[in-house]
Formats: sequence, structure tokens, C-alpha cells
Amino acid sequence: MGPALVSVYVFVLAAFLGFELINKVPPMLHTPLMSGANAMSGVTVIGALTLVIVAAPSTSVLLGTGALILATINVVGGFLVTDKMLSNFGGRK
Amino acid sequence: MGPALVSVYVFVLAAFLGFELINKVPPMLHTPLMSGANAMSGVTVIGALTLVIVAAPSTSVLLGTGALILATINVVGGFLVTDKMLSNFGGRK
Amino acid sequence: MARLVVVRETAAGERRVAATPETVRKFVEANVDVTVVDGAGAAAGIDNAQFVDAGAQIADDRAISDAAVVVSVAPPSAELVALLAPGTLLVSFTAPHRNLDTVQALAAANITTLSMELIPRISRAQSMDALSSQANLSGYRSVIVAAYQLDKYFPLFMTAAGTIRPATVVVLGAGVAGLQAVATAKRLGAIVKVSDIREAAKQEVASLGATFIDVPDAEDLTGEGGYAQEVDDDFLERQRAALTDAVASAHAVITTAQIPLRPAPELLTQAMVEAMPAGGVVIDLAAADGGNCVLTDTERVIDHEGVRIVPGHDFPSHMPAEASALYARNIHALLSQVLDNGDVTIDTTDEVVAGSLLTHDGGIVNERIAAMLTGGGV
Amino acid sequence: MARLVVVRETAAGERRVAATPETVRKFVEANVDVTVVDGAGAAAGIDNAQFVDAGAQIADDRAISDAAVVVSVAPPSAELVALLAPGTLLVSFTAPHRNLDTVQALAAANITTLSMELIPRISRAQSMDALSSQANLSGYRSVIVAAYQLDKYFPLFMTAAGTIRPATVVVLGAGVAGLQAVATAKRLGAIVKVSDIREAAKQEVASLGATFIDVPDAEDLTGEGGYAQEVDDDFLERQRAALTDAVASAHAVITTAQIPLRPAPELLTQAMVEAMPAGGVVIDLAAADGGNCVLTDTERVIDHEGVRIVPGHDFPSHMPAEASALYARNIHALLSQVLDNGDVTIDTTDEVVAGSLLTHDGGIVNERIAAMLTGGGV
Amino acid sequence: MLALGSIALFVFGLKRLSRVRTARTGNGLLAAGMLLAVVITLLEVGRVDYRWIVSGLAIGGSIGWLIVVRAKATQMPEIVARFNGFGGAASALVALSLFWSEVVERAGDGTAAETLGATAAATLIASVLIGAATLSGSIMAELKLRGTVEGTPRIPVRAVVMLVLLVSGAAAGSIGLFASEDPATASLLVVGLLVASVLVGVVLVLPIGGADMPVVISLLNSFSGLAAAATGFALSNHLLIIAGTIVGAAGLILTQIMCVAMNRSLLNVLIGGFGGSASDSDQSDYGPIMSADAESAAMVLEAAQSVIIVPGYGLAAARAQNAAHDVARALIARGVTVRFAIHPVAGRMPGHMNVVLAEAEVPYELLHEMSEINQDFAHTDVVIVIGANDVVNPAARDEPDSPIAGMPILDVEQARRVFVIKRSLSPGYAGIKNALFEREHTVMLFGDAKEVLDDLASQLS
Amino acid sequence: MLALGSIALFVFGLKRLSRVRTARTGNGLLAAGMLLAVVITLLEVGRVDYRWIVSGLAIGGSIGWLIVVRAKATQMPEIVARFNGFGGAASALVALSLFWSEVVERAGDGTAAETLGATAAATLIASVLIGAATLSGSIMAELKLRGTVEGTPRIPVRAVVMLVLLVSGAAAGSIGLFASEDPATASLLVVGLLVASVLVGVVLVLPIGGADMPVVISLLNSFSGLAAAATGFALSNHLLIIAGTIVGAAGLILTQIMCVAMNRSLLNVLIGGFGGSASDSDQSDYGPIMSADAESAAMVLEAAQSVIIVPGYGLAAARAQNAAHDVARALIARGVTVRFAIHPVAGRMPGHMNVVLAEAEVPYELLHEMSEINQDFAHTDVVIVIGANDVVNPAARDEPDSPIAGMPILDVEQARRVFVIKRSLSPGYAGIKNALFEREHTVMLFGDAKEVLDDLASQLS
Ligand SMILES: NC(=O)c1ccc[n+]([C@@H]2O[C@H](COP(=O)([O-])OP(=O)(O)OC[C@H]3O[C@@H](n4cnc5c(N)ncnc54)[C@H](OP(=O)(O)O)[C@@H]3O)[C@@H](O)[C@H]2O)c1
Ligand SMILES: NC(=O)c1ccc[n+]([C@@H]2O[C@H](COP(=O)([O-])OP(=O)(O)OC[C@H]3O[C@@H](n4cnc5c(N)ncnc54)[C@H](OP(=O)(O)O)[C@@H]3O)[C@@H](O)[C@H]2O)c1
Ligand SMILES: NC(=O)c1ccc[n+]([C@@H]2O[C@H](COP(=O)([O-])OP(=O)(O)OC[C@H]3O[C@@H](n4cnc5c(N)ncnc54)[C@H](O)[C@@H]3O)[C@@H](O)[C@H]2O)c1
Ligand SMILES: NC(=O)c1ccc[n+]([C@@H]2O[C@H](COP(=O)([O-])OP(=O)(O)OC[C@H]3O[C@@H](n4cnc5c(N)ncnc54)[C@H](O)[C@@H]3O)[C@@H](O)[C@H]2O)c1
Repeated sequence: MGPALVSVYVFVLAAFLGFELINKVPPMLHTPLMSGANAMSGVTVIGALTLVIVAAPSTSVLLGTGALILATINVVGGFLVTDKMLSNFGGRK
Repeated sequence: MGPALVSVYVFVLAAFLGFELINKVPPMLHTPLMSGANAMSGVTVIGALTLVIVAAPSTSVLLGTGALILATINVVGGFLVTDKMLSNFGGRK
Repeated sequence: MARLVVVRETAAGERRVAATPETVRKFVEANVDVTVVDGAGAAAGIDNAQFVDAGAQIADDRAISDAAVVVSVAPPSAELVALLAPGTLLVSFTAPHRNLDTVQALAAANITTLSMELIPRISRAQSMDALSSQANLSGYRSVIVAAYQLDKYFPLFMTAAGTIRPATVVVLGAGVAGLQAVATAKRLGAIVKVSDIREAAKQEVASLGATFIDVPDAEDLTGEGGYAQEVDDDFLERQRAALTDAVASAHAVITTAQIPLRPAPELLTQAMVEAMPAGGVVIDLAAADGGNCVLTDTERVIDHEGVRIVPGHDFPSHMPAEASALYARNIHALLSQVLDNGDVTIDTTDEVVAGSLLTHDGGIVNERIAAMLTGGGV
Repeated sequence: MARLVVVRETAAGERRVAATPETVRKFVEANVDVTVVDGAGAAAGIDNAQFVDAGAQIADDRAISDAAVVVSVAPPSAELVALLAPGTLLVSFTAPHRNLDTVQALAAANITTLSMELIPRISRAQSMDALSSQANLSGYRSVIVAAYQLDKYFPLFMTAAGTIRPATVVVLGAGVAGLQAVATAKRLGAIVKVSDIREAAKQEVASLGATFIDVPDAEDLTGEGGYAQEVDDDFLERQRAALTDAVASAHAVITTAQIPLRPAPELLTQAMVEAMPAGGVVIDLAAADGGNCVLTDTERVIDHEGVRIVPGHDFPSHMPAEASALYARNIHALLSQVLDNGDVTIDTTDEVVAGSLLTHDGGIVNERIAAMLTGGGV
Repeated sequence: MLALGSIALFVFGLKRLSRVRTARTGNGLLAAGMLLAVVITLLEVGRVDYRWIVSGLAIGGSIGWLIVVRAKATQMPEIVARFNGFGGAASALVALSLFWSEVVERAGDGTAAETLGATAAATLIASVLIGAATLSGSIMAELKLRGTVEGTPRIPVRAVVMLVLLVSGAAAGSIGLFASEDPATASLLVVGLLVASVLVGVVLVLPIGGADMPVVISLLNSFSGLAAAATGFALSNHLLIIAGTIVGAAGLILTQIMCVAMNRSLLNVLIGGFGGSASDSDQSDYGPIMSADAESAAMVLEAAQSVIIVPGYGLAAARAQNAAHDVARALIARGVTVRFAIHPVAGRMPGHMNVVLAEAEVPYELLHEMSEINQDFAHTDVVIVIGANDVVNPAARDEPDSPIAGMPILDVEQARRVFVIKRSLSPGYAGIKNALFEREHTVMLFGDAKEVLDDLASQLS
Repeated sequence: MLALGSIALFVFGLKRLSRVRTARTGNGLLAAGMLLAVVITLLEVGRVDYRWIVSGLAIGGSIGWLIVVRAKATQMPEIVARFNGFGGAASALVALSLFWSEVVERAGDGTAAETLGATAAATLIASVLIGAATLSGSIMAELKLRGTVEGTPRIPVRAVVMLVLLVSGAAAGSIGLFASEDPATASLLVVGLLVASVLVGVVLVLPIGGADMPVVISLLNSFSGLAAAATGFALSNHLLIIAGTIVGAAGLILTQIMCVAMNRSLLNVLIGGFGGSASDSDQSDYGPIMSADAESAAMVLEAAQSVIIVPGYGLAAARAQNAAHDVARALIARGVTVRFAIHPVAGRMPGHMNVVLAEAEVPYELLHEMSEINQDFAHTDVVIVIGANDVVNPAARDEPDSPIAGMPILDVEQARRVFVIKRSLSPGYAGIKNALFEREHTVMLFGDAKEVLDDLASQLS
């Protein structure tokens, strides 16, 4: 079995897992959950990291750094804003 | 990343998926679900299949055939008995 | 084909009748020849014509002497006994413990008497159980009468003109009448408190959403046949003490405590009545057996220091049509056991017949009554 | 410090009183000097001593002439008007449309009259709203009286002695009294059917779990102030047709339909009453304004072919203590608007005072009544 | 890629199998997934000698089929235990077969780990250990369920014994596969592993009471899934890994759920000594009684077209009138015809049921007296008896000596199915046994009437 | 192996984030998972030049932080949209960066597909397409939410335009990566792909109404997860594949759930033309109103120690008395002090509330008249107003010209939190606006009183 095929296995399993993970979400959590998931989709940050490991400023490094910045905004801002939304709930933590 | 490591990924994802898959099972389904899952665990049958592909009756082939027979009993009997249990329920199918 | 005669009640205040066109029709269908004494149903709003329509003949009192079966509501008067021919089957309330001489007269006249109050309280005899059907009505009526008599709303109301506190109703005795009184008073919104001495009554009261007044250290005093036992003075004293507070805050007290064939327990003393709020009402359904309240007068409503005391033994006669319909069905159900294609057969092996048989073959069959006559107590 | 006098009611059958020890106490606290006419509370079970305890003086009728404020329940009699000094404030029911000459006499005598039935039906005036408090009581009472009068259980019972069908109660007019009658009859287990001509009444009836009888093609006839409009004969005809079946199967009909200051609509014809089952009851709470039933006699209960027709306008006097307590609070709430540290100030810019003012400064202030007097209709 | 289809079938199958309404199709999907997996594997192995394969499949299939058709309904749990043992044994055998074919029969140089790769070797040991323990544990479980082995024999220092067995087994296996270069020694050590593993299963299950067996079987089932996954690692077969792991994980969750339902903790069950025999029964007066929970009852009710509710004293005692009305409403909303049948002496006073049902405002039109409705039971799908006993006791009709003989009763037996809601098998007012509860089509819903009905209402809405 | 920890954190984080009580920790777990993923990656890339990495992380982090601290509560949805766009853009840029570094800058022989491998090349195209479309779509969504772009402009033959864009973009990308051997041409074609992708996002979102934006953002969010996964394929990074796929799948489910909650189908939303502007409001009389669902209310109630229930005409109209009693019972069972405050004119007849609450057998002890309870509101945690309006309207006190001026009211405002159950913002009997509904600590639970209370009761039990 080729590595690409295994990646497909991984992809399919992850998709099933993602589908199963979320069942019934109370309406008040729609936005926070979306926001948290959005922050998580900034995981592309780790892709960017692997691309900007050289010193020379080439197009690719600049593009990668742009990606890194944007992804980091997404991640950091996303988690912060989610937390801010949730802080209003005041339920037991 | 080595193929063994990817297998571990696969294993972990499958385990998460298995955990998420089953949430709340009504008591009347405990036995059928156990029985169905048991039949499914006879999936080892496909392992046995890959081992008995030569004609010569060696120890390994005999062991493999034993495995094949037992696993097939598990699979065939398991699904049949589950279906039998469920046939009593009479709910809409 | 036996002849069944429905008497016209003569007791004071008795407005019921022992048969209705509905049961007459059923008797006639079962090959019984029914004669109704002229005007028997009048007080219950049933005129002769309706009986005739149902297949009965109308006759005067003399028909009674020809009857095989005579049905009546109130215990037989001396006149009625005199009219009965020997061997006649009489089916009626008899209140035997209060009418011992009538019982003797019935035995002497060789009358077979099935006494409605002696029917055993078993599940299958419930359709004949006139005590239940009449007590149920009395229980309902007692609350309607209390509400009518009271210068007080039953329910709680919080209104712009102030809050009206709900009435408190205390029910003593949670038998059939008591439970129905509880249910009706609860329906109307009163606070209902109940006392009884049978253990089972507690849960039964709770099943209607009312509260139970516990007597400290009381054991279960359930006696034979699901009835209560007679209690001693010491217990009564403790019970009254437990009731004092509840009664003192009660707008209406409905008493229904009875012991079969015995005087009713005295649960309400004069002092307890006097402690009630002015304008209060006591309704004593046990009046016929001496009453649960010492002050009860069977004949009339009395006003004792602003508290009205109403005897309730005649409540079924307040709603004679309804009461008669039920009683007549009870009579019919009992006679169905006894009449076979129009002929009377007294099967003393039958639990219900044996239980309710008072006099037969010239003797007094019921042992407790016989014992009372021979001087002993119960 | 104004002097307030509580009159003794003289109208036939009137047992209420316009103040209770509770309200007297509040008046006294507010620096009002209260005098109660000797025996004013007797019929309601309040004796002079209780009033004295609360801080009132006891006097005879003559005290009325010295009063700044006079409170009464029933519309003032000619004698009372004669006793009032000019400038006195009279607070009472007045039934002005039925007592036009009394109104004229009050105006002529320069009496300031606050009429309890003219208090506007607005939310903040509800604590003064004696029509509501008394109608509520009448509605409750009407069901108790019906249950007392009927030879019929209200609830459904399925018993060993057969099934007892529930009583059917028809309520005409779902105002305050009607709704309370509906609620009480429902509580007792009756089948309740209701008719009204205001659209909102439909949901209000449903909120109590009763059913509404629709008049075909009826529009919403809500008039001014939430009251009903007077309807024409054609509509009445259709309404009666819609009611016929329900009334014919009703054991009790309770009528409460009224139009302010107008005769009550005639909803029950003789034929409709005759179609009712024998033993039925009609309770007419609109009796004072002519009754909703043509046969109603304000003075007595009549029996029309086995149906009893009970006038209900005096039901509050059946429960005088309860009714007086509520009425007295209404009076107190209204006077609290008018009395300022014991002095009377009539502020005609106040919606409630202006609305309930009948006569003032020698004239008839209420326009509708004034119009009636000058010959016109409403 | 086809393997993904098989995985999808497994996932959806398990999911549907855990919901009442879809359980049967779920089982079908699982079976289809398995068939697909077999087909894929056959396609992958390509043109080979099919002799063993065909005969293995044929023999196994027929035996499985035979066992099932001969099974009585009451034996189901035993059979599941047996099949489970077979599954575990198969995994162990696959591992052994691999060992023999790659190590013993090839007799190459170096340790088995070198021949097979370290991962395969390690998981091979796991496969044998788990598979063999599952086998012996399952056999024990079956014997306990049958009552052949009874009681909860205490094994002294069981935890220590267990540990010793596990350690020595694992040691034997490890030495055999990682250290021994001689196939003969290695195979001897592997047999040692096998023996230790079998003992582990026995020691695990022996002290656990019969009543806890379902939990044990479920746990062993989870193990056999893991054994299959281990086999998958050994064979580098991802499909096997995934399917085995999913079922292993799901089985663990199911075990947990079953423990919760029995109000036990898993540890508690495994320590054993509890649970007595599986056939224990408190209510010796009665023959076999069928009982169920609200969800199952709700399922049956949903499929009904006509339902009659029979209230008795227990309804009033539990003050469950509102809950009963809620159930009626929910059914009516689903288009079911619902009526209440009122026995004239139900309760403790005349009209008791009317009084309490009026409190809950059950419309009068829904109430029917006995004489009116008695002949309708025969055409009724489901009767729900709520806290009634004497008034539905067939003894009144069938046993002339009964204290209630001759009393007319509501003929609820005639209905297709009867649910009886009460707290226990205790008698009612008349103090007598009620054979209705033993009827084949009667199902008891034990519990306080209010609680059961609340539950039912929420299941139905 | 550490990557597995990161995945576990993601899984548990998302799961907890979808339950009210655990949402906040869930978010924390997600953040921890992300941190771990970054650390792992840094460890993996080893000793390299950290210049770009550090500055990128620092700049991005600060900007993200700044945006959040400056945001007003009402802007949250816009900000989520913006962040989402950044995420998409990042994925596209990663793909482009990869393309430039491996294809353009290396300038080796053969097509890009040959250099990168077919899988990587194909997923690179997907990454650019999805990422760029997510960016432009998110920008559109933000502008719509802000109201900068209004209305639902119809794009003629939108489906066709979309198809053309998709096909041409994909074609350009494919030719560029699979056919073109010249880096310059290839990069030109990739830029074409980029442009087409951006247009796809615009065309997708432009005609959709502002009120539907949350659904759109959720969908775009799912896309950006998929874009990340595609990047993972291109970079052969399994962690990226897994995290991206999980969030993509979960996002899709969330989108679906949101559609169901809005009673719309996803297709319906995407076809557009609905939804008007996001700031539309039916009830123009009122300022901002806070509303919630039963679950949130239940959470607050559980934490309460004292609760006062204020019934009004709506309780009777909905015949919700039993449901109200159920809620009270559930709270009492949790140890909460519960009382009913009865306003003297609540309902439509004197004592209306008493009558209906008596039907549900609410014990008299729980009922308190206004004068008795009014001063207690100040010490009360939660008030539940059920279908009452005029009797809790502060206008009676605050507005001398109000038709109800001077009527004493229940002073529910004094309580720490007020829930109001009614169907809409319609007025009560007096026909006037109620400023209570606008109070900061008032939360509306819209719906029929019986339904809301039934829901609440089941949440609490
Ligand atoms: N109607 C009358 O006027 C009247 C008067 C007096 C006597 N009786 C007699 O009473 C009987 C009435 O028959 P019935 O069928 O209504 O009642 P029953 O035969 O007395 O049976 C009632 C059943 O309700 C169950 N129960 C009690 N509390 C419960 C709770 N909280 N939740 C669920 N179930 C509960 C009990 O079983 P568990 O303990 O297992 O839960 C009991 O078996 C007849 O024998 C009749 O003759 C009637
Ligand atoms: N007590 C009396 O004797 C009497 C007599 C006549 C008039 N009044 C007057 O009536 C008013 C009583 O005040 P109140 O606060 O009780 O009532 P209200 O002010 O009339 O308000 C009732 C509220 O209930 C809501 N509602 C109606 N049906 C509902 C349902 N099915 N589910 C949920 N909510 C529902 C309505 O809002 P939605 O439409 O948004 O749901 C309405 O705003 C006072 O103004 C009083 O003066 C009283
Ligand atoms: N199985 C049946 O068919 C059936 C039918 C009807 C009644 N019953 C049962 O018969 C029994 C008696 O009913 P009844 O109404 O005819 O009884 P009853 O008229 O003899 O007495 C009325 C109630 O008074 C109570 N009582 C007696 N002494 C008392 C005291 N000192 N203080 C307080 N209460 C006292 C009794 O316990 C009884 O509950 C009840 O248990 C009832 O359930 C059974
Ligand atoms: N807001 C408040 O403070 C307040 C207080 C009390 C009453 N009200 C309202 O005042 C209104 C009148 O109440 P009321 O009881 O004093 O009214 P009422 O005594 O004048 O009349 C009683 C009822 O009869 C009805 N009616 C009149 N003609 C009828 C006909 N032809 N057929 C059937 N019904 C007819 C009326 O609609 C009314 O419902 C009601 O709407 C009530 O809700 C308001």
C-alpha cells in the first residue's frame, strides 16, 4: 500500500471522526463553536512553518511568511475571540 | 514518517472513531449490539485468508485454515444470531 | 314467575325509591313480575306512568302481601313487616343494630331478609354495595352543602381587592364517603386535612392530594372486612387531641367515621366545636349512628355559638333521583344473584348471599345481630 | 379631619356593609374620623364592638348629616339622600340608569357622588373595582347554588353502580362573573359551554379549559372600555338559535350577560327553558337589569315546568362577610385617591375620579346619565 | 479504495445498530462490510490455490449457520459468548500461522523479529495473548451462563496470579520472537505464551458472577477486536487494523454503558464475587416475566394504531395522572387512537379514576366505561395498564375459587400487546397473584407510575 | 508520537466546545492542541533559521490579539468571518509558497507534477482554489455583516458563471502543474487559478442575504479546514491532514445544524436571495433584546439558589400550568428555593392564576401575593416571567402618562436575572410596550409557554 493511499485512509478516518464528533449543538454555541473551529482551521500554520526555514528572502519565503502571519492571526485571534464569547456564559467552568 | 508510524495514526484515529460512534445505547440493544460487534470482530477472517493461499498442507496452513474456519463461524453465526435477536423487535425497518 | 313489589317509603325525610324504570325494565326482561306501590317514585321525580311504561303494575300497599320479593330503601317499619306474608324475601337497608325488634319481628314472621348493609365488602359484590353508592353521594353532597352554608370562598384567590385565604376542610374518616368528600373539597380548592385509623387510608388520602393528620403512636386499626375497629376511650382521647388544632382552624368539618353495627365514635367534643371559627359548619354523616359530634341532632340543623351542625345521614334524600338510580341498580345486582328465571333461590353457600342474610327460615341468621339480641355485645 | 360615616343598609335583602374593621383601621390611621351606624355590620357578622375596637364611633343615622364622606353599598334610598348635607361625598353603588330620580335628587342636594359602577375598567383602578370583586363572588356562588339545587352529581363517575354522566353547565356571558362560574363549574367536573360576544372572551374561556359556543357569522362586539356592545334583535335571534341545543341539554344555565347602564340582553326564551331537562336550574345573575331569562323574577325562585329559575343579583348578600370585606377594600382604595390627610379633594383630572363621578357641584357630571335624563338614549 | 467502502459500511453499520429503529439494517450493513472486506482480500491475494479458502469458508459458514438455527431464544447470550471465543481463537491462530509460515517453516537466519520486523513481532505476541485469553474467557463465560460452572470461586491472590501469568506469557513470547534464533525453541516459547494466555482468560472470568457475564462478554468482545487489530499490524493490513480498532473501541464504550445501566463500575465487575447466578429471580410466585424499559415500549407504541390505557389505584397513588395524560396526548399527536378504559371499581372509592383523571383534565370523551369498551380490546394493538391489578386479573374469570371470582374485569388480554406499569409484582387490594403478568404478550414496565410515564412521554415526543 | 497528543487535544477540544458546560475548556484544549502542533513542527524542522518564523508568529499573534481586544461585542461575527478569510488565504499562500520554492525557484526539469508528485500537485491546486475562495468569500461575508454591502444582488446565470470559473480555474491549475514544463508559464497559470478562485468566493457569497451569513461563514470555515487538509496532502503532513479534515467535517456538520436551526436547507441558503440584511428587526419598538433557548436558561437556573416564577395571562392561555409546576418541582429537587409571585390582576379574572395553578396542584404554600413578595425580588437570583406582561411593566412606575401608571407591579427587575417566556414582543392587555424586555439582565425565551416550559423541565431533570 503506497503512502498516498495510507494518507487517504487517514483522511477518510479523520472525516468520519469529524462527522461523529459533533452531534447536537445548542443554538447559543453555534457561533462560538464556529469560531473555535475556525481558529483550528488555522492549523495550516504548521504548513507555513515548514516553508520559511531558510534565511534568504525568496518569493517562496515571502509567500510563506505571509501565510504564517495570516494563519497566526487566524489561530491566535480565533481562540481569543472564542474565549471572549464564552466568557459571557458564566456557567461552571 | 515510517509506515509503522502511519499505522499508529490510523489506529488512533480508528480508536477515536470507535469511541465516538456509540453514544447512548438503549438497554434492549445491549445484547444485539454486542453480538453485532462480536461478529464484526471476526474481521480477522481476512487475515486468515491471506495465509492459506498455498496448496501444500503445512502447519501454518493448517493453523491458518483453523483460523479461517473459526473466524468464519464467528462472522456468519454472529450476524445471523444478531439478526435473529433483532427480528423480534418488529419496529419499522 | 315471582312477584316483586316496590314499596312506597314512609320513613320521615326518605325520598328515595328502591327501583327505577331502568331496573324495572331489567326485572321484567328477567321474567319478574313487578308491582310498584302507587306514588313510590313521586318524591324522586318518577311518576307512576314511567314505571308502567317500563312494564310494572301499579297497586296499593296491599300488593305487598302477595309479593315473593319486596324491595325497600329504609329499614322496614312495623307496618311493612305486618303486611309481609311468611316466606317473602325482603331486600332493604335494615340498620339491624338499631332496629333489633324489627329484626325479631322479621324472624318471627318467617321473612327472609337480605340486609343491604351486610353485603360483604368484596370486590365482586361492589355492584350490589349500596353502602358505597350512597356513601359516595353523601360525601359529595356534604361538600356542596358545606360550600352552600359557608360565608366563605373555598379556593384561594389573590385579587386586586385583596387575598382570599382558602377554606380549610377537615374530614374525619376516610372511607367511601370521606374520600369522596376529600376529592370534592380538593376540587373546589379547599385545604383538606383528613384523619382515619386504618393504615391504608393514609395512602388513599395522599392519592387524592390531601394531607393526613397522624395520631401519635397509632397502630393500624383495620378490622375485619376492611372496616375499622372500634377504638377504646384512651385512643379516642389521643385522637381528639391530635385533631384539636386542625378542627380549630377548620371552616368546615365533615365527619364520616363509622364502625359497622356499632355507634359512631365521638370525635368532636363541644369544646372542639366551640373552638371553630364563627360561621363554621360541621357536617355529620354518621348522624344516624349517634354522630361523630356530640352536639349533632339527627332531626335538625343546630347553631351552636355560631357554628352550624348539620346532620348528614339523609343526604341521599337531597338528591333522590340520583340516589335512587344507584340504589336500584345495587338492588338489581343483588337480586340477580338470588332470582333464577323469576324464582327466588337462597344459596347460603354463596359468600354474598350468606353475608347479607339477616333473617331466614324463621331465625336470625347473622351471628353478630343474633349475639346482640341474646344480650352480649359484638 | 373629615368624618366618614358607614351607613346601615336598608335595602331588602342587602346584608353587606361598606366598611370592615380592617378598612376602618386603615382610615383611622390615615386621619379619618370614622363613625359606623349602629348595627351596620350585623348582617355581615360584624358587631359594633369590632368596629369600636378598630377605632370607629358608633352612632345612629343622624350622624350621616354631619359626615364629609358617606359610604354605602346599595344605591342610596330617598331617606339617605334626605339625610345628606350639601357638599357631602357619597361613595356607593348607585345603579344610576335604574335610579334616575335618585341621581337628580343627589345633584339637586349638591351631593358629590362617586358611583362604584362607573369606575373605569383600567388596570390601575382594579383595586377599587367593586363590580369585579362582587361579580367574582357571584360567579362562584352561582355554581355552588346550582350544585346545591340540582338533583345531579356535577362530575363524571364510573362506578360499580353504573356510570353517572357529568352535569352540563351553560354559562352565558364570560365577563368576570361568567369566567369565575366557568372556573368553578369546571373544578367541580361539569361539562361547561360558554357564549359571549366579545372576541377576547373566546381565548379567555379556552384558558379555563371550557368550550365556546360560536354564533355563526358573529363579528367582535367589544365596545368601549372592554365592555360588550348592545346587540340588535337580529343578532340576538341568531345567538339564541346557536344556544338552543346547548341549553336544551344543560342541567344548569348561568347567565351573566350585561351591557353597562343598559337592560340585560334577553338570551333565554320561555321555549328554551322548557326544553331543559326536568330538575334543571337557571341562575340569572343579570336579574337586576331585567335578567337574561325572560322568566326571571327578581324577588323569588320560580319553578317553571320543573326548571327552577333563581335570581342571582343578591348572591353577594349570601356571603355577606366575604363580600363586605372585598367591597370595603374597594371603597378604601377609591377613597385613598380622594382623601388627602383626611380631607376630601375631588381631582377631576384624575381618570378614575373623573370616570366615577356621577354628581358634583350640583350637577350631573356623567354624560351618559345626563343624556338619559334629558330624554335621549345613551 | 474499495477498503474504504468496507470501512464506511462498518462505521454506518455500528452506528445504526445502536439505535432501535435502525438496528436491523445496521447489522445488515456490518455483514455487507464484512463481505466486501473478504472480496477485497480475495481480489488482492490474486490467483492462488483456493482449496483451503473455499473449504474453510464453507465449513465455518455452515457451522455458524447450524449453531444459530438450533439455538433457542434463551440461549442467545451463550452463543454470543461462544462466537466471541472463536473470533479470539482465530486471531491467535492467524498470528501463530504467520509465525509458523514466516519463522518456523522458512527457518531463516536471525530472530523472528528480524524476519518479520519488530512491529509485526510485537503485535504478533499481542495477538496471541489477547486472542487466546478471549477464547478461554469466552468459554468460561458460556459455561457460567449455562450454569455448568456456578458460583464465584475465589482465586487466592488473583491479581498476583494474573500478573505472573501475563508477565511470564509476555516474557516467553518476547524471548521467543525477539531473542531466540532457533525456530524450535522459539515455537516452544510461543506455545508457552499460548498456555499462559489461556490461563489469563480463565483467571479473569472464573470469579465473576453469572449475572455479570454480559458485561464480561462485551469486554472480551472488545478484546477480540483489539486482537484482530493486532493481527492487522502483524500482517500490515490496514483494513484489519481499522476494523479491529473500531470494534475494540466501540466495544469498550458499550461495556462501559452496560456497567452504568447495571449501576456497577467495570472495576467492580472485574473484581468479581458479585452477581450470583444468571437465573436468579426474586419473585418466586411467578413464572418467566418479560420486562422492558420505556424506550422499547415507546417503539412498540409508535407502531400502534389503537391504544387503550387502563388506570388503577397505582395511578392515583403515584399521582401520575398528568403524566398519563401527557402520554395519551403524545400518542394522539402521532395519530394513534387512544382511549381510557375505566373499570367501575378501579381505585379505592367510587369514581376514583374519574376524580384523578379530571385533575389532569383528560377529556371526558376519552373515558370509556367497562361495558362500553370491553369488546374492543380484541381489536386493540396495545393496552397500557397503569397501576391496576385486580381489575385486570383474569383469575376473576378463570379461577372460581379466587376471592375476586365473578367480578367482571377489563379483558386486556385480548389486545395484541399489554404493557403493565407497576413497581413490582406485588398484589393489589385483593392480595392475589395476577396471571396476566405471565402472559406471553405482556411486558412489565417496572417502576413508579409517574416516573415510567414521564419517561414514556419524553420518548414519544 | 507527540502529534497524536495534538490530535487528541483537537478531538476532545471540539467535543467539549459543543457542550454548553464545557465549551470554554474545550476552546482551551483546542488552543493547547494547536500550540503542541506548532511545537512539534518546530522540533521536526530542527535547527534552522528562525528569523522568518519568529517574526511571522510575532506579527500574526499581535495582530490577532489587537483585533480581538478592539472588537465590540456586536462585531464578533464579522471578526470570525475575517479570521476565517485569513485562514483560507494562509492555506492558499502555503500552496503557492510550495509551488514557488519547489517549482519556480528550483526551475528543474519536467512538469510540477513530476517534481512534486501527482498527489501533491493535485492537492496544491485544491488548496489554492479552496483557500482563495474562502478568503474572498469571507471578505464578502464580513462586508455584508457590516452592512457595507447590502441587499442580495442577483448575478445572472450565477450557476453557469460559477461553473465557468471553477472549470477555468481548475484547468489553468492543471495545465500549469501537470502540463507546463516552463516555470514562468506555470506560475502565470497558477496566478490565473488564483484569480478564478477569488472570483468563485465572490460569486458564491454576493447574492446571499446578510441574515444567512452565519451559515455561510460556517461553510467557508469548513472549506478552510479542507484547504488546510489539502495543504497537508501537498506537504505530506499527516497532522495537517487530520486536523484539517476533522475541522472540515465538523464544520460541515455544524453548518448543517445551523441550517436546521434556522429552518432552512443549505441549498436554499446558497441559492441566495433570502435573508435580507443582518440588522433587520421585526420589532422596531424595541432596542436590542437578548434571547436564549431553554438549555442556556436551564444552565443559569441550575446555578441559582432562589427563583421566583411570575405567571400571567399567557400561562393560562397556553394552559402551561402543569409544565410550570414541573419546572418548579425540578428546581426544588435541585435544592433551589422556588416561589410563585401572584399579581392581583394577573390573568383576565380575579384569581385567574390561582384557578389555573390549582389545576396543576401547585401547593398553596408556594404562592405569594404581591405585597408579601415584592421586596424579595432584590435577593432573588432568577425570576421566570411566564406569559405576564402588564403586571411586570416598569412603565406603571416610571411613566406617569402610561395607561397603567400607578398600578402596583411586581418588581422583577430587582432580581439578578429575569427570563421572560412569551411568544413575541407583542403587548399584553394594556397594549403598551414593556421596557423590562430591553433590560440588560433580561433574557427572552420566545415561544409558547407550554413548549418552552416543557423544554426547560426536561433540561432540568
Ligand atoms: N373503587 C372502589 O370503590 C373500591 C373501594 C375499596 C376497594 N376497592 C378495591 O380496590 C381494587 C382496585 O383495583 P385496581 O386494579 O385499581 O388496584 P389494585 O388491584 O389495588 O392494584 C393497584 C396496583 O398499583 C400498584 N401501585 C401502587 N402504587 C404504585 C405506584 N406508585 N406506581 C406504580 N404502581 C403502583 C401496585 O403494585 P406495586 O406495588 O407492584 O406497584 C398494585 O398492584 C379492587 O380490588 C377493588 O375491589 C375498590
Ligand atoms: N385579573 C383580572 O381580573 C383582569 C381582568 C381583565 C383584565 N385584566 C388585565 O389583564 C392584564 C393582566 O396582566 P398579565 O401580565 O397577566 O397579562 P398581559 O399583560 O395581558 O400579558 C400576557 C402576555 O402573555 C403572552 N402570551 C399569550 N399567550 C401566550 C402563550 N400561549 N405562550 C406564552 N405567552 C403567551 C402575551 O405575549 P405574546 O403574545 O408575545 O406571547 C402577552 O403579552 C392586566 O393589564 C390587567 O389589568 C385583568
Ligand atoms: N373491596 C370493596 O369492594 C370495597 C368497597 C367499598 C369500600 N371498601 C372498603 O371498606 C372500608 C370501609 O369503608 P366505609 O366507607 O364503608 O367505612 P365506614 O362507613 O364503616 O367508616 C368510614 C370510615 O371511618 C373510619 N373510622 C372509623 N373509626 C374511626 C375513628 N375513630 N377515627 C377516624 N376514622 C375512623 C373508618 O376507618 C372508615 O374509613 C374501606 O376500607 C373501603 O376501602 C371496600
Ligand atoms: N382591566 C381591568 O382592570 C378589568 C377588570 C375587570 C374586568 N375587565 C374587563 O371588563 C369587561 C367586562 O367585564 P364584566 O364582567 O364587568 O362585564 P359585564 O358584567 O358588563 O358583562 C358580562 C359579560 O356579558 C357579556 N355579554 C354582553 N352581551 C352579551 C350577549 N348578548 N351574549 C353573550 N354575552 C354577552 C359581556 O361581553 C361580558 O363578558 C371584560 O372584558 C373584562 O375582562 C377589565
